[in-house]
Amino acid sequence: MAILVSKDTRLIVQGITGREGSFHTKQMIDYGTNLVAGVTPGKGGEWVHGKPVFDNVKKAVDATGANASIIYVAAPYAPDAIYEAIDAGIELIVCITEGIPILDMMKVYEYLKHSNSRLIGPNCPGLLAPGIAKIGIMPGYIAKPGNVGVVSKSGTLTYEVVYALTNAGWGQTTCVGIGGDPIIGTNFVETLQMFEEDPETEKVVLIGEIGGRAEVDAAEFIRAHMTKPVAAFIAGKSAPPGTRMGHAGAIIEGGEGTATEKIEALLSAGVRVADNPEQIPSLLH
Amino acid sequence: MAILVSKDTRLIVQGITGREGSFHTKQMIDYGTNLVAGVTPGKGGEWVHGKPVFDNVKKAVDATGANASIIYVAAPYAPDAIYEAIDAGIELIVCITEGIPILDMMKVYEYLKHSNSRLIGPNCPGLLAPGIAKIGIMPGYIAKPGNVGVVSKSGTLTYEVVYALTNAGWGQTTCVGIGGDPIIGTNFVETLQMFEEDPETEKVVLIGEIGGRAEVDAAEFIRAHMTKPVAAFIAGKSAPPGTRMGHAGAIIEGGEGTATEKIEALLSAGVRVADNPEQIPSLLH
Amino acid sequence: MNLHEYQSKFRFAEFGIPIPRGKTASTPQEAYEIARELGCPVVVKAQVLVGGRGKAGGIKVARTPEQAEEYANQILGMKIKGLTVRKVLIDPAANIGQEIYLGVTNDRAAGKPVIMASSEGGVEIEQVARDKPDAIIRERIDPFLGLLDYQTRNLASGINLPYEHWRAFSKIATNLYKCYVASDAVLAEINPLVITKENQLLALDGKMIIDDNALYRQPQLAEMRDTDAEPKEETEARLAGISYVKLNGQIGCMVNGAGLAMTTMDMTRLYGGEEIGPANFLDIGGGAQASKVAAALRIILSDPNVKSVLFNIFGGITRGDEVARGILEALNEVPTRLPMVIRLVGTNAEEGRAIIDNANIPNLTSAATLTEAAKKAVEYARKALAAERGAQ
Amino acid sequence: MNLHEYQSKFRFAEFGIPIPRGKTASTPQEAYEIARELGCPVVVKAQVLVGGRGKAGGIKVARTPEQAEEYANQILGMKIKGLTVRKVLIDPAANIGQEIYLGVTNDRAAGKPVIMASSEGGVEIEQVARDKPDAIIRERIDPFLGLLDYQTRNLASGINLPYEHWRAFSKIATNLYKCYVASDAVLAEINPLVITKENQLLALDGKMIIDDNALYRQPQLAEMRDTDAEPKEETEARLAGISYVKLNGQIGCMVNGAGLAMTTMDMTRLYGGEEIGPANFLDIGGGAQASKVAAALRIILSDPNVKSVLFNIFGGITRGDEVARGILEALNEVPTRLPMVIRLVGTNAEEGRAIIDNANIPNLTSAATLTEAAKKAVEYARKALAAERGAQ
Repeated sequence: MAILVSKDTRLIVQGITGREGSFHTKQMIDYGTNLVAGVTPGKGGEWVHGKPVFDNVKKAVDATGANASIIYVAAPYAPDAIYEAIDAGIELIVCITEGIPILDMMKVYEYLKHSNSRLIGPNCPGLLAPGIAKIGIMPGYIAKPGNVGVVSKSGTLTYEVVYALTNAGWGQTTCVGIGGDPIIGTNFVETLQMFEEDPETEKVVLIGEIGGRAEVDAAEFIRAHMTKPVAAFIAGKSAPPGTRMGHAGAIIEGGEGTATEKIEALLSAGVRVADNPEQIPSLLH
Repeated sequence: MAILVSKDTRLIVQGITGREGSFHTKQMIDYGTNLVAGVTPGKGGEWVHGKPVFDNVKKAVDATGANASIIYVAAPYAPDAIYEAIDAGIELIVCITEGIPILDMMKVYEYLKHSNSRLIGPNCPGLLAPGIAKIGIMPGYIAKPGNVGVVSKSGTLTYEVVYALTNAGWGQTTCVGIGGDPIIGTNFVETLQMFEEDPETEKVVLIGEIGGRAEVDAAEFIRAHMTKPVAAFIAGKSAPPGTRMGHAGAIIEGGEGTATEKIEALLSAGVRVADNPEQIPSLLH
Repeated sequence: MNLHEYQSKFRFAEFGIPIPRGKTASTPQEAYEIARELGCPVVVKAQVLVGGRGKAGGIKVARTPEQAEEYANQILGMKIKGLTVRKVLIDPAANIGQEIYLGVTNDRAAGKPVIMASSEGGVEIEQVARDKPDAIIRERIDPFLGLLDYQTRNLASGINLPYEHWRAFSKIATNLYKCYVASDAVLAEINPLVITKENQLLALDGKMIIDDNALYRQPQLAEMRDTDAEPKEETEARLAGISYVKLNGQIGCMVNGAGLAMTTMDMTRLYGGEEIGPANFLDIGGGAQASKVAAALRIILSDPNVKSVLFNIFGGITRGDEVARGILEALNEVPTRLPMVIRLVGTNAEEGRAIIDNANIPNLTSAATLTEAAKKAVEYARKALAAERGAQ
Repeated sequence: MNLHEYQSKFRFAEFGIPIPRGKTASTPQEAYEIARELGCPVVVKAQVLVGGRGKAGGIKVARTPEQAEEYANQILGMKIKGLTVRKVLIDPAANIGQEIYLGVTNDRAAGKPVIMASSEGGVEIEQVARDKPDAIIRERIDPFLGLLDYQTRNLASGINLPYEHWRAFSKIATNLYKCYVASDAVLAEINPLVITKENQLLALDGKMIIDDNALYRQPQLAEMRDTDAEPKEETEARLAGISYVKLNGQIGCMVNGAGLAMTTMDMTRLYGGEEIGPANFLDIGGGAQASKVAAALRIILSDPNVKSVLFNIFGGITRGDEVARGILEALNEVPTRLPMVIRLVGTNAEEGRAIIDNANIPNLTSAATLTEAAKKAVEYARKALAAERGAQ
């Protein structure tokens, strides 16, 4: 069992004929993901890695019954791709694209609220449900099936932690990279709630970073609603306040959002917080 | 018992210090409506007909617990007034204003869908629940308490029918003028459903006119869902097709929306349709 | 408010939609000059706010400037469905490959704009809509999001447009929607949008209707109103704040409220049968000030077909005695010998009727109900018609 | 991207927000001329992308053009928090009656823009926010609807603005929001917005931050970037597609991914204690092409504080042997004698480490874990520091 995906997930790739889209399509198929089709306007009728390409999402959905989509489309066109997926009734949308302007994402976010779709990302590595499906760009070999749920704002840092877990013998139910942008479709709290409700998930790992107050909200949720043990790592302890750290999300806003503040909030909610990501597996015992 | 309003309705007037707003405030108070306050920006602290005036809807709601609002604000400012009422959590909003551009109303309509507010109108005479409340501009004396529900797209034609009912001894639970504009907050079907569910309402009168297909939708709803008898009158039988009849809503669109088409739809749904509005009372027997 | 073809297309061009580089002419000489400047063949098109111009002979292809002049001479001044042609548009003739329909309007049921496209443009789109609804591809537009790129591609794909044209088509659709929004239009339509034999997309004909309620914030468009094209009584009524539409019957109706005005019309038809009916739709709006009643009366009486006048006023909040005095004042200003029936309802309606009766105007009677009023007005009109026939 | 005060205010003015009619000067002579033209008193304000200019002596009121020249001479070239002042803004001095705060930014938690106003402008708004949160009136903005008129009135009413100023204030708030949207800003702030003794509203100081991700569609704003104001290594990094921020420690870090880069920094601090820490944040992004690695290495080595270099690459989809070869190539291009530690993870990581080891570069060692790598880099830096101290 995993959260967000299952064996019934039928995935399409928006932007399947692009360089990145095509490459990761192959990776996802090889991993065993139930990838049913791709979409590239004007390339309807072509085939990529044995999968049919459609001109638009609606046609792909009509033809294949797809219920999930992953978006590899450049930032200026990504919001349109998200709207297209929402309007076609896609339930799970994962947007890998980085660099979408905040103003665009605020509109997407508002639109999403009144839809039946869930968005993961943007600017995220996607999902990896070991043994079930890989929807995104996480390298498949770093994970293995198990009972730990992982949720993270980060990319390679997630791989780091998941790899450490796997090497220490802790498999995962699902690894979710929610992205670190200021506006994201699915936040820590929503993901933690899914892990709390997922019968297979026994322990949860949260990976945060400086900026915003998502980790503080997560701590409040954990204190109030979670029965499963949570371990965490927060990146950016040594970052100077107010300095921009590459991630649009990693800005320390008005005295809020320091690593220390987040770590304290998590500790006081009973979360075990690691100083070092490689220490995470030992905190699960 | 009435639909939409009750003795718990606490009404504010947006635009209370205007000529029309002030006049009808007096009329509504005299009718016995529980009118608790008014709103006019910059006139907070004043009093109109013994009711306090606030600078904005939120302050009025905070101070009086208002849950309904009636809007007498000129067309260029009316959408803003509606948004203000929605954002302040007002449950029932009646907008009398005529002449709001369609593009503005399409946005209001979309915004309403995701709110907890119901809008009646715009460009409507409002509601009259005899013996309970008058929220709008219908002359109070034309109605009396009883068991007929009246729903109408029209203004003075509604008074005509209600007056005829009253004179013939048929009192009303509620008279609802939904307005005849192309985009309105509450349509025939929604109002019919409320009458169907209202235990006091025994019979229903529907007053329509040419343009659009609201009456055809109403007929379909009546056939499928209504157990209470419905009588109807449709204005515009003698109007030439395609001619604009003053009401923005009264345009015959692409072969749809003729009076004949509507009358046939209603007849086939078991509705008694009058040739003459003064004939309506006799159809209720 | 309807815009002429040339107004619509020039407006489209402001939004980046490709149109033929034509010009308007008000005289045959101008048409000759324009045709010479553009190079022939050209199309000479009557600019008139009504459909069916082609069938009426209002659209002709000229092979030479002389022929353009000749056709302009024929078309200018021509009457099409009662409207006089005062301008022609001279467009360079296009080599038409395919004709597409593309239009944006309001979907009342959905409360949203809708954009529609069809590969079967050029003919009556309503006909296509009736016979082959699937040949019209529709995309509803979220008024907050606007027309999305993917939707324009869905249209292109839906009408089986060759991929090479998608980009140009999407741009036109996007710009048409922008034009619709920026113009507060209720209709913005390109029909046909052609693919020329040179593989260009071109808006060959265009139509826009502007939301009258939004004209206050569209001064540039409000100025485009062609008052020549509307009956002068309607212009007069509009300026007086009265809704008026001339019809073909004999009973002049003056009513407050659009629904009640239509109902009053319907009643005259109900009791008048085939022969007698309403001469107009007229809604004087709220209140009944003497000046407005007088203006309305003047407009009604300017129609020579009118044989009797029917006032139907539901006073609502206004008092019936006030309404009665307003009408008497107006009758003083605009005297007439036509028979008139007045029906007053509302507060103090009886007092109002008493005032009317006491005025002892020989050709003015009052009625208690709409039915009675309509029957009386019909009877007067019938008598007047019979008298006329007798006189002949 | 931060805009200077003068850039922000001139931008505000384009959106109809009243600002003082000042000009910028790059020399004392220019300052003199401008002061003479505007009429004294004037305010001479350092244009530098950092707060606290006033306290640092970067803002002065001049009573005469000569004094303006003198102050400009003092301020131009001044260093404020490490940044050199290259321009001053000369504004006519205002008769300040009241100081208001007005700003638009993004409310991350709500996913919406938020506009905030306070009657206590001028001072540090963060301080007000902490001490008296109720003194800041907030209105969240629906990104589709935009800032509504009623919301601007709520702000005016909330900060107890006298009614006579509501209209002007609402217009400024509306225009500030328009400016924020049209500029793809993440912050657009007027602080203070003053009511002058002449009863005019005036944006005395302004600040804008533009969303870097949106610069592709904001060419006019992108051109405003003041590369003088940012460390030249950061400019270089930006152009190479690398995120780089200079810090004060001794360990140069090269990492792929922002989160992992911060973590690597944190590890050097964790094992380095008070004395040893990260010299920079550096995220080389996806892949590890030799050219990019070389550019990153050049930037890291340009910092004289760097005593050791730590590569931490999680290959992800990329193969470890390819990464290793990329790094060796880069080292060939940018030779250095500083001790370096490389930690490679991912597919073929072992092969990668073998390639590094076989290259037999005396100052390059590999590590299997991040912990080991961080400890080694700290140790090298500590030794280098000790050696330096010994040499002194």
